[in-house]
Amino acid sequence: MLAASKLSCIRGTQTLFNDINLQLDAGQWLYLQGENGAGKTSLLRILAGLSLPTEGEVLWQNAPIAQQRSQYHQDLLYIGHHAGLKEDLTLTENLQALCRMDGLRISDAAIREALTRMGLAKRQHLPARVLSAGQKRRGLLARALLRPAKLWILDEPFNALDINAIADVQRLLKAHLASGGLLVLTSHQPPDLGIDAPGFILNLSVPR
Amino acid sequence: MLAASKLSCIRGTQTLFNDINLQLDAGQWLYLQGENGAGKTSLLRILAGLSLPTEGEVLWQNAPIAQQRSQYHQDLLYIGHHAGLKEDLTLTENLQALCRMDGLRISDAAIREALTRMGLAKRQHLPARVLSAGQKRRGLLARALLRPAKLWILDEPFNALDINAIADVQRLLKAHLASGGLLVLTSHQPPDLGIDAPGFILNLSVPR
Amino acid sequence: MPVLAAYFAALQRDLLLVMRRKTEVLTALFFFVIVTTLLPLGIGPEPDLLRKIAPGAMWIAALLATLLGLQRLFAADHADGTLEQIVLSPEPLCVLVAGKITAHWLVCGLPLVLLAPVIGLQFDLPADAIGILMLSLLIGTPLLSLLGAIGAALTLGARGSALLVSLLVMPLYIPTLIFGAGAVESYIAGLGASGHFSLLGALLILAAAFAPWATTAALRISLE
Amino acid sequence: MPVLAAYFAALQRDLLLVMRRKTEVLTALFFFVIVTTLLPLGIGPEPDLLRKIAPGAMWIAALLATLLGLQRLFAADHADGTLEQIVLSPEPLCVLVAGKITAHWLVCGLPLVLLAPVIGLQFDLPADAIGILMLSLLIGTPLLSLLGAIGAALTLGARGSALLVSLLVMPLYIPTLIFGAGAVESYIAGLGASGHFSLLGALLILAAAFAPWATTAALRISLE
Amino acid sequence: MINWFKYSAPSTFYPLAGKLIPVFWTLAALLGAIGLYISFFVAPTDAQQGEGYRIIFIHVPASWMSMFIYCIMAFWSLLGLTFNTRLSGMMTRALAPTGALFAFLSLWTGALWGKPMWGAWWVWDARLTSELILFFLYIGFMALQAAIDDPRRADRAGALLSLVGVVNVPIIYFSVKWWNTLHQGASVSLTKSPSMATTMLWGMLTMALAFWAYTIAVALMRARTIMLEREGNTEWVQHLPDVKEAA
Ligand code: HEM
Ligand SMILES: Nc1ncnc2c1ncn2[C@@H]1O[C@H](COP(=O)(O)OP(=O)(O)OP(=O)(O)O)[C@@H](O)[C@H]1O
Ligand SMILES: Nc1ncnc2c1ncn2[C@@H]1O[C@H](COP(=O)(O)OP(=O)(O)OP(=O)(O)O)[C@@H](O)[C@H]1O
Ligand SMILES: [Mg+2]
Ligand SMILES: [Mg+2]
Repeated sequence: MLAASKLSCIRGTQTLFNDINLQLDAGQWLYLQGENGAGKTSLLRILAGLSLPTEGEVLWQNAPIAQQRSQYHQDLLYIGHHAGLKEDLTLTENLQALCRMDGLRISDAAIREALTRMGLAKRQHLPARVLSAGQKRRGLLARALLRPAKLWILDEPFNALDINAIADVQRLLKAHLASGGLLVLTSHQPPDLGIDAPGFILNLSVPR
Repeated sequence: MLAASKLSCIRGTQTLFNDINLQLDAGQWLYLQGENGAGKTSLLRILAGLSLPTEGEVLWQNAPIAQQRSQYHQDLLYIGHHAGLKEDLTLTENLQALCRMDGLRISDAAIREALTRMGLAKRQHLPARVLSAGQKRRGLLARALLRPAKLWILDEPFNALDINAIADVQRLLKAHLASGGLLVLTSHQPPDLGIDAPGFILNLSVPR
Repeated sequence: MPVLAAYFAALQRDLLLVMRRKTEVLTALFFFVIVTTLLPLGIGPEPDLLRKIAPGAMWIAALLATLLGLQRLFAADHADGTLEQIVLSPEPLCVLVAGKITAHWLVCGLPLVLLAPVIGLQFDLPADAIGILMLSLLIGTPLLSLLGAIGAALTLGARGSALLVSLLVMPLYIPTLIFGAGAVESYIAGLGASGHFSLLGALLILAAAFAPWATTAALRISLE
Repeated sequence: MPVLAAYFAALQRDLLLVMRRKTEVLTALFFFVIVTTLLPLGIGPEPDLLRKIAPGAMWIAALLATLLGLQRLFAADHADGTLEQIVLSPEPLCVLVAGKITAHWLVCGLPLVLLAPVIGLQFDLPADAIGILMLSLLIGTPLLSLLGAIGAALTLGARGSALLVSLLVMPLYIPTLIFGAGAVESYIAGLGASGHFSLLGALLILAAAFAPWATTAALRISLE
Repeated sequence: MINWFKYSAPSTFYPLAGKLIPVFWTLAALLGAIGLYISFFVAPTDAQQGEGYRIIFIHVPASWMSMFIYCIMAFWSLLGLTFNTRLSGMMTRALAPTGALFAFLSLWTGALWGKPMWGAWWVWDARLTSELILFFLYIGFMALQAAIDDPRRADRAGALLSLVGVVNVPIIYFSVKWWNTLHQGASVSLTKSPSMATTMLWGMLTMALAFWAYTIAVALMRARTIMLEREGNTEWVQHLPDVKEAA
């Protein structure tokens, strides 16, 4: 499904990584490891199509992603370092707007349920501005419950989350894998993705 | 040294906490625990004097902080959720500017050394914009090495850091306590502050 | 039509955002009012002089008011990371961009058109000239929004300084300004304004066809 | 003097930031140039008319150019969290704020003063009037920076839309505009400009004494 | 001696305001009726201006009020910033729309009057211009308050703005005056208007008093609403008879 061939990435004068080849199939995960500045975020953004690799290309279902943007974006859920919420809108409105721009029609009830599952039932009508760091992050992760997407690319999803929320998200990831989804993630807290889900660990090292 | 009497904080219609009394002396730490949205950040900002409590007051060496801002700020190092770096400046310039505005004269060599200790020797002349999330955070924490301050208030200092960096920061915290410093921090990864350093854990719970 | 749905989704989102800060609806308008108020204070209150420069000055004020709103058009979404999500939407980016541009015009352009008569009266313009002025603004302000969006998208990566946007966009605005203000002036001079209007209209059609597309390209470049 | 050191530290930091984006030094200037260039395009090329409105128009352009830079004055530092650190500095906030205001003037005000003669020549102003214009801008632009800073600080928490700053600050700018543009105009009219200058000077002294202080208060309020 | 701090606590102010509001409404209606009667039936038709001049009975009191209200707002703001009372912020906020309304009314009636008198809706006269700027100051104040969500911060920011504004109002007023007189002789001067007959003066005074009563009534009503909004969860609000009934 997701494949990458000969990816390399040069930033400034530094080669972050070179000649990375990947092949990820349904139900498999890829866990990126590496110190701060190793190039994990850079790789995830390349896989998501948000930035271009210096060399190599990313394939989705055997075709380069640049040639099938709409299809690829349909199948992709990317959650990055950013909070990614409009501070003036409530969580409900934020999610509503995102889904509608993705071409989905999601009922208010569905959104309410997703937020409830992320423990935000009481916060759904507050503007995102006043929420705590962790609540914002939870709100954003609620997208994963609303949008059917085969491939999840998550950049440090556990950041700012408390222990309960981390456990919730882990369950979510496992369920996604179990249902045949693909998962690419990075985190400094090693995730527990269940023993039976097959996957890979890719270790990036900091360029010296 | 640091004391708080009858602090309470109301946000919107919610009472985050009520009637909090604190007393922290030299060499002691206070670890704030609580779920996402419990009010940890709000409390830290009040202690730092960045926002006002709804009721109660914060005392530093037995005088309200509002009455001795300059003195209190001299003794205080606060590092919050924010990256807190100018993206266009290099780390060296960022730290230089911060120190000089704090009225300190710090030599370039001292800054270089602090950055080296945080593992950023090779990154000191890059604009902060291109650094990774963890590198930014490390750079900001280098302030702790440059500025003598009795009281450290740190909001999730381990966020975005890799394992090595977390260990480094822990060592830093221990040394600070050992030298008679005070420490208030919150984190979702329980810190190890050494067995002999006396301290308190304050548990905040989310308002329902 | 799913494409239309995406267009309206983007439009509605931006309008909702504006509504949340109720002042923003009014401020483009008041900026317009204030710039035109400064004019007599700067150059003196002689009615004849003012009447003469009013159409041009109002056009320039409209242009500046639009310009100020522009730099928020994408920069805000860029800063909080929502732009990434918009770019990753399966719907055509061009359509979403068009929705955002429409919202910008509804908030920053249309109110100016509606307020123009009041300002025109302050400068003692004759009623029919005011009509022409409104019409020229009605065709011209969408043009300003469309062209400005390209500049706003281009300067994103450069951490969109308001001034840089202005710098890029101003040259593009010049034809609009010349034909827009020219329409009113040549009407007042008794020469008729239809020539100017057809040129303005042609520009608008051209811009409506190409600007969203160019903006999309610029966005992709800025985001790398 | 430690206080002076803090003042220069803040000043130097902001200048360094501007130097990093070399365009920013130039853009206030270019905005000024472009607005004054649009003027003949908007209101027509008659030299007499243009000469008449030139001083006022240049003053308004200078005012708008300053205004555009203003909203970045604190908002940028607020967004990336560095403002918190500035507020937590042991040095008096007032002094740091004064340093930032000075930097704003050096970047957005001073270049306009230096460029004014060129634009003045374009509008065919006589040489001595240009001298008066420069002098009036030299006294007036720091005033604009000082007053503007209050507005910039007040709108911080309000997700500082550029337009809101303008709305708050414009009324405060009016006396400066009147005396500044008035100085040139009454000089040209043969009435002498010394009255205007002494008023401008008095305003400047007043503002220099109180504006940094009011700005500091506003900052503290905005950050709560 | 009256304990002012006691009355500035919302919990005491709320019921007090509740009692005062009907009083001021009645006063406003009575005075308004008398004022209108004087202006339409008692005051004689003007020799030069015909019946149109009667707009003065709205125009002048409205202009007065617009200026007064700004000063009162500044006064409350000063109180608020020095004593940190919650009430003053609410009062300032409650007064602003009324002030803006009167400024607008002054502009509107003036413009309506200007067309027959001067042949133009608007001239750039000093007094007109400074009234317009005053209107902008009001708008700026309200825009700022609306743009800040935290009510306490909005109050304090608004207080600072209105103080800065009130320092500037005289500066603005005199600069505008000077600007105008330097450029042209007073082609239109309001002070040259016919010397006022005593009845006219009475009419205007009565109308001004009516506007005062109206302002107070409306401001108290708004302040009460703001109070309920802000203090909805406090004990004294929960114990209000109206709130208890609703629950
Ligand atoms: C939009 C246009 C106008 C505005 C903004 C305006 C504004 C004002 C203001 C602010 C005042 C109060 C001044 C004071 O008491 O010191 C005032 C008073 C007055 N206005 Fe107007 N005015 C306008 C048009 C007119 C017109 C057209 C007339 C009639 C020719 C007029 C006649 C008067 C008179 C007679 C007074 C009372 C003068 C006095 O007591 O000193 N105004 N106006
Ligand atoms: N222009 C440049 N010149 C030199 N180095 C650069 C440049 N741009 C980026 N880099 C380096 O590239 C790396 C980017 O790392 P990236 O953000 O992908 O790291 P990461 O693995 O996600 O780290 P973290 O765990 O901290 O999030 C950093 O080491 C950064 O210093
Ligand atoms: N205006 C408001 N109305 C209602 N609730 C509010 C308002 N402002 C803030 N809150 C609530 O106050 C809390 C603020 O929490 P704070 O940021 O202090 O949390 P935290 O303990 O630091 O959480 P985290 O671990 O996620 O960083 C949140 O629960 C937020 O929803
Ligand atoms: Mg990263
Ligand atoms: Mg927090």
